[in-house]
Amino acid sequence: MTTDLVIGMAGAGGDGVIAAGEALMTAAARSGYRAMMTKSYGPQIRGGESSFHLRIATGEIFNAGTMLDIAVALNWDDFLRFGAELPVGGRTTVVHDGAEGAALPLEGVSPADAVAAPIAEMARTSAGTEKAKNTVVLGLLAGWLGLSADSLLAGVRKRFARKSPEVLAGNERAFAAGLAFAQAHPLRTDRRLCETAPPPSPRWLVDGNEMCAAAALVAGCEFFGGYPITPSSEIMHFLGREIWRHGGTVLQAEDEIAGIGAVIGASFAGRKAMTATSGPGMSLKSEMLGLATIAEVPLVCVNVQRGGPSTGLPTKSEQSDLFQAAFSAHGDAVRPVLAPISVADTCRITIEAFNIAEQFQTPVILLSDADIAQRKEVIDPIDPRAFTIVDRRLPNERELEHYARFQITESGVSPISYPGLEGGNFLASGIEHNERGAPTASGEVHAQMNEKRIRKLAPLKARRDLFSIEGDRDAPIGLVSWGSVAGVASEATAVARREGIQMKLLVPRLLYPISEEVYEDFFASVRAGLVIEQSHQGQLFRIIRMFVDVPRGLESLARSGSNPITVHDVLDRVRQMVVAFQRQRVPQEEPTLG
Amino acid sequence: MTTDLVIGMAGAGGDGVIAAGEALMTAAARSGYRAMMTKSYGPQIRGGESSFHLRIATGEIFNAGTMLDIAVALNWDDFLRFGAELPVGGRTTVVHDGAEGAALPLEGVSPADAVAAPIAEMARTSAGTEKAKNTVVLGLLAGWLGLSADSLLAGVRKRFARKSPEVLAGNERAFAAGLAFAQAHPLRTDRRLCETAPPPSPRWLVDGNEMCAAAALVAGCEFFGGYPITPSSEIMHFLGREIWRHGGTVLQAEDEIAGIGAVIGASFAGRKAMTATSGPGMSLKSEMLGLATIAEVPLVCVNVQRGGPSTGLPTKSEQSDLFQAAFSAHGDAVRPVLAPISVADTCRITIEAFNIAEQFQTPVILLSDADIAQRKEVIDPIDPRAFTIVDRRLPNERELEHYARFQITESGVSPISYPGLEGGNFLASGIEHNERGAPTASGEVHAQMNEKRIRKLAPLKARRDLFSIEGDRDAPIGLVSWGSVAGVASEATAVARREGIQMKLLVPRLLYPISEEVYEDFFASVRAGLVIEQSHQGQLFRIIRMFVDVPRGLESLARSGSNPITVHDVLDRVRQMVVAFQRQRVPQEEPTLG
Amino acid sequence: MAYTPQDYKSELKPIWCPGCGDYGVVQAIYRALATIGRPPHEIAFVSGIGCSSRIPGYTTAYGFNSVHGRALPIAQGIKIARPELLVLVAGGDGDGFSIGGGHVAHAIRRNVDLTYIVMDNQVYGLTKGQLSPTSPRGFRTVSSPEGSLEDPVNPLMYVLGYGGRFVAQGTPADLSGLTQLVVEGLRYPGFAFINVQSPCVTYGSPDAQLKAHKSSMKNLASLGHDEGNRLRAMELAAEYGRSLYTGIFYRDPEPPPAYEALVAERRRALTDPGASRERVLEKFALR
Amino acid sequence: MAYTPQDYKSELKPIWCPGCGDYGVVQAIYRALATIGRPPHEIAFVSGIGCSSRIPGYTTAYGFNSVHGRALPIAQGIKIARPELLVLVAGGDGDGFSIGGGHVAHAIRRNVDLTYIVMDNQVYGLTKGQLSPTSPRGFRTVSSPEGSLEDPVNPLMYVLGYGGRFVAQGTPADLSGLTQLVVEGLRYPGFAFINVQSPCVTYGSPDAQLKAHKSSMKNLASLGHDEGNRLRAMELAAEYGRSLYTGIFYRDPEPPPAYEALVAERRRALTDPGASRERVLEKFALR
Ligand SMILES: Cc1ncc(C[n+]2csc(CCOP(=O)(O)OP(=O)(O)O)c2C)c(N)n1
Ligand SMILES: Cc1ncc(C[n+]2csc(CCOP(=O)(O)OP(=O)(O)O)c2C)c(N)n1
Ligand code: SF4
Ligand code: SF4
Ligand SMILES: [Mg+2]
Ligand SMILES: [Mg+2]
Repeated sequence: MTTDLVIGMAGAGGDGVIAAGEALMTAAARSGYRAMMTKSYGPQIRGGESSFHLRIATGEIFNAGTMLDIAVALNWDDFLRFGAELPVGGRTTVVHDGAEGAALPLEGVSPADAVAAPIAEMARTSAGTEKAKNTVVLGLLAGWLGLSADSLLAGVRKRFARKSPEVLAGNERAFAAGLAFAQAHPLRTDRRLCETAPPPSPRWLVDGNEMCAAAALVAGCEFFGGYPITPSSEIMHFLGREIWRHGGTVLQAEDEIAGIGAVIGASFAGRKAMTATSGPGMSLKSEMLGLATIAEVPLVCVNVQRGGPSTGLPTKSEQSDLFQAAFSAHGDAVRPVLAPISVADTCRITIEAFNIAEQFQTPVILLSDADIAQRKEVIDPIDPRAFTIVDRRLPNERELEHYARFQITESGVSPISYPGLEGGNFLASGIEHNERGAPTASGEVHAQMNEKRIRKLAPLKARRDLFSIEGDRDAPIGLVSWGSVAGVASEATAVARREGIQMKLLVPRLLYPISEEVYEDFFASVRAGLVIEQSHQGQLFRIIRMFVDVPRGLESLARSGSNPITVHDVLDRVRQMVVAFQRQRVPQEEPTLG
Repeated sequence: MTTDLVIGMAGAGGDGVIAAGEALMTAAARSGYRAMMTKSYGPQIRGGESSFHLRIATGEIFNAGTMLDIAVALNWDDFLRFGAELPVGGRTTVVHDGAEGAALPLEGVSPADAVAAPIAEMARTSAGTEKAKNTVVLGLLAGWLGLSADSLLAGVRKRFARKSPEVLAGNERAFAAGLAFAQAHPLRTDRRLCETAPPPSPRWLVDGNEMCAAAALVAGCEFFGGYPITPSSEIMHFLGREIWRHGGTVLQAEDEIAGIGAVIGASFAGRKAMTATSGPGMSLKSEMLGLATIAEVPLVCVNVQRGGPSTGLPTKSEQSDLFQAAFSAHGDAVRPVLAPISVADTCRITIEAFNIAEQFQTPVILLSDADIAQRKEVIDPIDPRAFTIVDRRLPNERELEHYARFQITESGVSPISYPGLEGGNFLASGIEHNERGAPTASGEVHAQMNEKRIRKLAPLKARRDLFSIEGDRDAPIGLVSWGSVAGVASEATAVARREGIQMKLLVPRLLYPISEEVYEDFFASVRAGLVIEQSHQGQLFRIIRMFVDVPRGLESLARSGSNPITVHDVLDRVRQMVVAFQRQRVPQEEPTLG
Repeated sequence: MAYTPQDYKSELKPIWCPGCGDYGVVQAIYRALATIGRPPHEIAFVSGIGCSSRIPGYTTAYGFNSVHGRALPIAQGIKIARPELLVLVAGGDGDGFSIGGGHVAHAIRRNVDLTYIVMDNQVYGLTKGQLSPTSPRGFRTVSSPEGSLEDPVNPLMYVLGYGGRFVAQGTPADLSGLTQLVVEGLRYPGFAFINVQSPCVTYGSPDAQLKAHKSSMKNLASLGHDEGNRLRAMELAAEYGRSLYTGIFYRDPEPPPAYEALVAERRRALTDPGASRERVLEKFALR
Repeated sequence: MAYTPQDYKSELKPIWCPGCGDYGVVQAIYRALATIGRPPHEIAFVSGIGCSSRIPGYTTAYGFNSVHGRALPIAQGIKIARPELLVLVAGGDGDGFSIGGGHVAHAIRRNVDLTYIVMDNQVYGLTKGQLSPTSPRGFRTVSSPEGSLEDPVNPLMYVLGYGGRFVAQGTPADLSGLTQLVVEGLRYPGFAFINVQSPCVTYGSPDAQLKAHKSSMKNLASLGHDEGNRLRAMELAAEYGRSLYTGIFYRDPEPPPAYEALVAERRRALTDPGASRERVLEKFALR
């Protein structure tokens, strides 16, 4: 029996692989398991290969896992296309279609653990069509994993309810055939999940984009302007269904510039507003982000990161847009950059993004990534009343008497009016301006305004709640990680500590501006460590160095997108560091001669 | 007598202030002086205030100076609008129009040194129009400075040659009137320039934008695509006049995106190509820069920096686009960033930009700034044959047999064909691609290609000729500065060393990628120092820190645009550092107890 | 309360060149706003960048002098967010038909109720005299010392081609006519476009100055043009650059509901009185 | 040497959905190129991003699958730099008339000799089925679950409004007709625009599929349409979305010289045989 299992499956476009994954996940969640699922597709819109990578466990899950415990290949060609995304090893049970022969085109797996199941044949015999292959697999897995057959079957029934009774009956038979096969050919017992208790209230099943969109509504978003782009479009789709009910509007603009332009307009008009895009769209929005910064217009700009540069790898996750998030537009400017680490975290961080935008009258960049955005998670219910919702600081009556929109206040935050408010009219502009909004070319005013616009963000850096720290307070080894990869670092930290290694992990949600204090405190005890992220350049590692004197032993563990960073990779490097310490300690203990 | 003099003058739009400055400069240059002149205008297109700030010296000049030795105010309102751009002090001789009264609306100047000349009246009396005020001032300055009256008068004659004989005669009389007034009211003798010998061959008079455009032609530029924007437009204007003679084309595109788009097209078609813009245009070009990076298309993109963010201060210089130059577009990418430090330097660095673009098949960002672009300098003739011109690496016959456009070579540079070349056809794309250009979503290929695209630039970092070092090799104090401000640092270094302070200065022309080795070598002896730049955030200071462990005592001396950084400011900070050293040294020399 | 033109004149002093056509345009706007009579704080006035785009700064209203070419998207965001506002948009020929040219068609097909005034001077004023998209073929400028090689944009024709429902042209040479056009544009319930031949005295061509306008302009109404005839409007618009027609080329006599009205309707249809933002998340519960 | 369509078929296997209209378009292009007979290495084929924009990858030529909406500027740069090349541009309705919409007018008024093929499927294919600018009003998609609220773009009308000199429409439902249009477009000495109704089988509306085209398409030539009549072309173009006309709407019978010809002329006029690049700097010498 096991508490934690990773399953991967791949097949051709029409094979319903993703549907099978979702069915498994739903059934698991209902029975009280936690689960996380990532999907991956070929470049085709239709008919291309697809796969899922699903982790099911009795306890909390921080990442979708890496090495598969069970690999299901509906056919080898499609399975192999996923390469490192569906990694198999000596401990993987490989399930494949016996029709393709017994040979395994994989290295390092144990043939003894392979199961050549006649999947296509069972589908044909039971349901009369190979389309039922995925249902056969559900039956197989129900049997092997010990997942509730009732629950899975209920899912199958729901899915085919709208089809003909024959199709439904065929799939029921297919499921039964799979189940029977599994019972006849049991796997190693450690492929069977330990039982769990169903949760007190139903858990939630949601992906990062849906969560981001829903959280925006909770935060008070009234306007969304955007342009479709993978892997962010679902945010617009969700809002396009929901926002109207709450008096808001979604505008599909003619391009990303117009999208953020409309958002700037709506926010200028006093509404909380958001746009969402991915890398290429972010590049196009740069100029408008600069405008929002100098005109002090609040807005949230979501970047669901994918592989770059340029069109790059549109369907793969990467964390390589951090440099851009911090530094894209010309001129001296600081725009807060936030990043959630999971689907659940996306809820809080999206709301924070709105709060920070409104409080500080600034564009905020919310850096999600394809992994978080597209992966489904089983999470505990979130109580929206736990969040404070921040609104902008309107001018009071006294301030409206001689209204100065860009008044240099102690906090740097000025009272902000909106069209319709009597006495509050002013000129917003991208040109440097004085306190009342009049254009100026004065170097003195420019310096003051630059200072004000950057100073107003200072309180952000003191927000310790935008960082989480795990592990041993005074550990000599410290990890830093962010975004979807943080879950890997988190698991690695837990494993290493169980091995007796003293270490800790810092996970910033606020990526920029850099909070010198938080990092300095964290690094105080650290002699060696890693900044772990999914990019070629190790961008957070570099940005931290800009502002913080990091420990000499701090290194970067970074890798281009679509090349998974695993718990194992992290542990490897950590263990090397521990060994290096031990070596260093020896000479230190030698008596000093001379 | 003096070897070095700084003159500033301001007046209303129609007053011909700039023309006067150019006349002075030309006359001075002909007589063998060096000179550098910056201009500044009000926001109006016509009729606004304007000013020049001119330094004339017998020896080499590295910056336009700060504090004025002679200040000419045609009227106080306009003069005062320039604030810190025309700084006056205790040693300034203030020349103003007596008609405005004797009182000086300036603090800290010595009234004894002021001259209330009846400038407008002299103009009216001699020439019959106040339009001749600037000619009167030329006469005044010819007398006071000891500049060749013949030469100045020749300039006046040339300027008015096309006007009526009356206008010409009037201006000749105005000049004579000014000259006579000056002779009747001599200034302190240290306002008179020491004589110089005329140069062996005529010196050149040129500004940074003209130089950039001309150097592009020398480098082989065949196509320019751009969109007007202050302060870069003159590059397009110059090429619009000249490039046709050399078989090239200038395209004024519909926007900056189309401008760089056409440049990418022309370069893909095998032509050396360039675009030029300023901040807002740079922001718009981000996406295309990313495309050029991944498609490995050579091009030069000039950014003549002005005050930001957004529209900011369009007519003022700033160095705040360095973060953007290095990090604008999404994804992992390194784009070389070069910056010239003067008009003369713009020649070499522009040619280098083309060479680097072509050699490494990459977009190169040439970061000029409004100061360099718009200031006129008297420079020594440059021999264009001294430059090597680099062309791109075409595929050889063997390579064309199975042509792989993006072949992963040892150097990372692949053979590049162009349409028309038989056997060389390939698919260029912004999508990640394999060696033959086929689109891919493979993480493995992506990692290899990221690595190749960044590795190919490694030789750049070893290019010591893209850095200059002045001063004492092992100095404990080290300055770093770039762009137009480097000239100030350079003069400060010379002055400090004359004071006996051991120090040195590093001036990078290659700003990104950071050459770790060059900085590490330079910093080896450095205990304290300054990175001097014209931005609020001190952007180079931060970028160096990303890659180099800087000395603890390295600080930033940075200031928003249009707030001059002076030799004095630098010396102040340097002297403080020296004092701090002395303090530190005391305890060190105390005997250690215990 | 009645408003006077003076009530819309802001405290900023225009820095246009003496004689610039834009002085007349801003006057026409002051007068038109006084005629309409909305209080200044209920007006949003958006522009891009250019000499002409300085105009919101000279007007008492909620102004937005944004970035080059992006006035229309911003204005649409404002109007959709607060349909009760009067939203004016203005800018130059370059701002509107060169860098901003991609937004015009979409503002029109969306039919957001904006009034868009282009100050068409056939040149780039603010950047000191380069070619603009409406510069005539052969026009010599600092950026085209040998003359331009391309045909000009025809703003009137483009907007008609996009399906524009209110298309007019004016000149400050006929200030009361121009004022009336702005009034009509502001009253039109949908996207209204007014091309203003607003001379650049500094860089514009001599035959595009107010004096020339006075002698060449031909009023469409007095020519008996039928505002409701789109095809005829196109034929007249085709003469852009050759004939200076003033007045309304086309006004759709049956304006459909504007975009923001459709938005409001959709909201009404979909608003679920029980829908609370707090409960949005509950959608994710497994049931 | 004679070329066959096969000579232009690249080694990349298309990954379009089975049945996608773009398969027909690329066939028509192969055939047209074979008819024209230029060797593949003298052809540049530029696109943006979208399902349709994959097409240069499937064609043997110098291909450039660039970024979304920017094919036209890149193509113009290529053609101006090397006028001897045959330059083809292709992409989707979104690529061309939404994000890239701002470039079309300028390519046309410059009249660079390009052939621009838009694969108009009234939807965003690659991003999985959102509204496109040519989607009909009310069209329901993932991004418009309640139907779109705006009028569609009319590509034919826009291009005619921009002064386009060769404007045609085809459908892969009539492959030989489409091939012929591409041939004519490639032969036309100037900017040529071909709108292809290329169905998206996955997200397109059912009445925009090949089968529907076969029954509804009306050939302009057989209707007796006069290609030289621009106003009539506009009237017919106005029916876009209601009638599926195929063939040439408008072909300027007297094409003026293309942009690159004017450029060449200017170069000839200005080239100073003594002008050497090395001596450019000497301009700066004080004389
Ligand atoms: C993105 C960007 N590109 C270029 C500029 C420079 N620029 C400012 S105004 C302008 C054009 C002005 O012409 P027009 O729009 O016709 O207005 P006008 O000044 O003639 O009224 C340009 C190119 C800019 N500010 N921003
Ligand atoms: C700057 C940018 N914005 C958005 C996208 C995402 N995107 C890719 S293709 C596309 C639209 C596809 O529609 P269309 O141009 O009609 O081509 P089709 O796929 O229908 O052939 C979009 C929005 C992108 N790649 N780049
Ligand atoms: S430059 Fe031309 S458009 Fe600009 S203010 Fe002067 S006259 Fe007006
Ligand atoms: S999604 Fe549509 S346009 Fe794209 S390949 Fe499939 S059928 Fe063709
Ligand atoms: Mg203009
Ligand atoms: Mg499409």
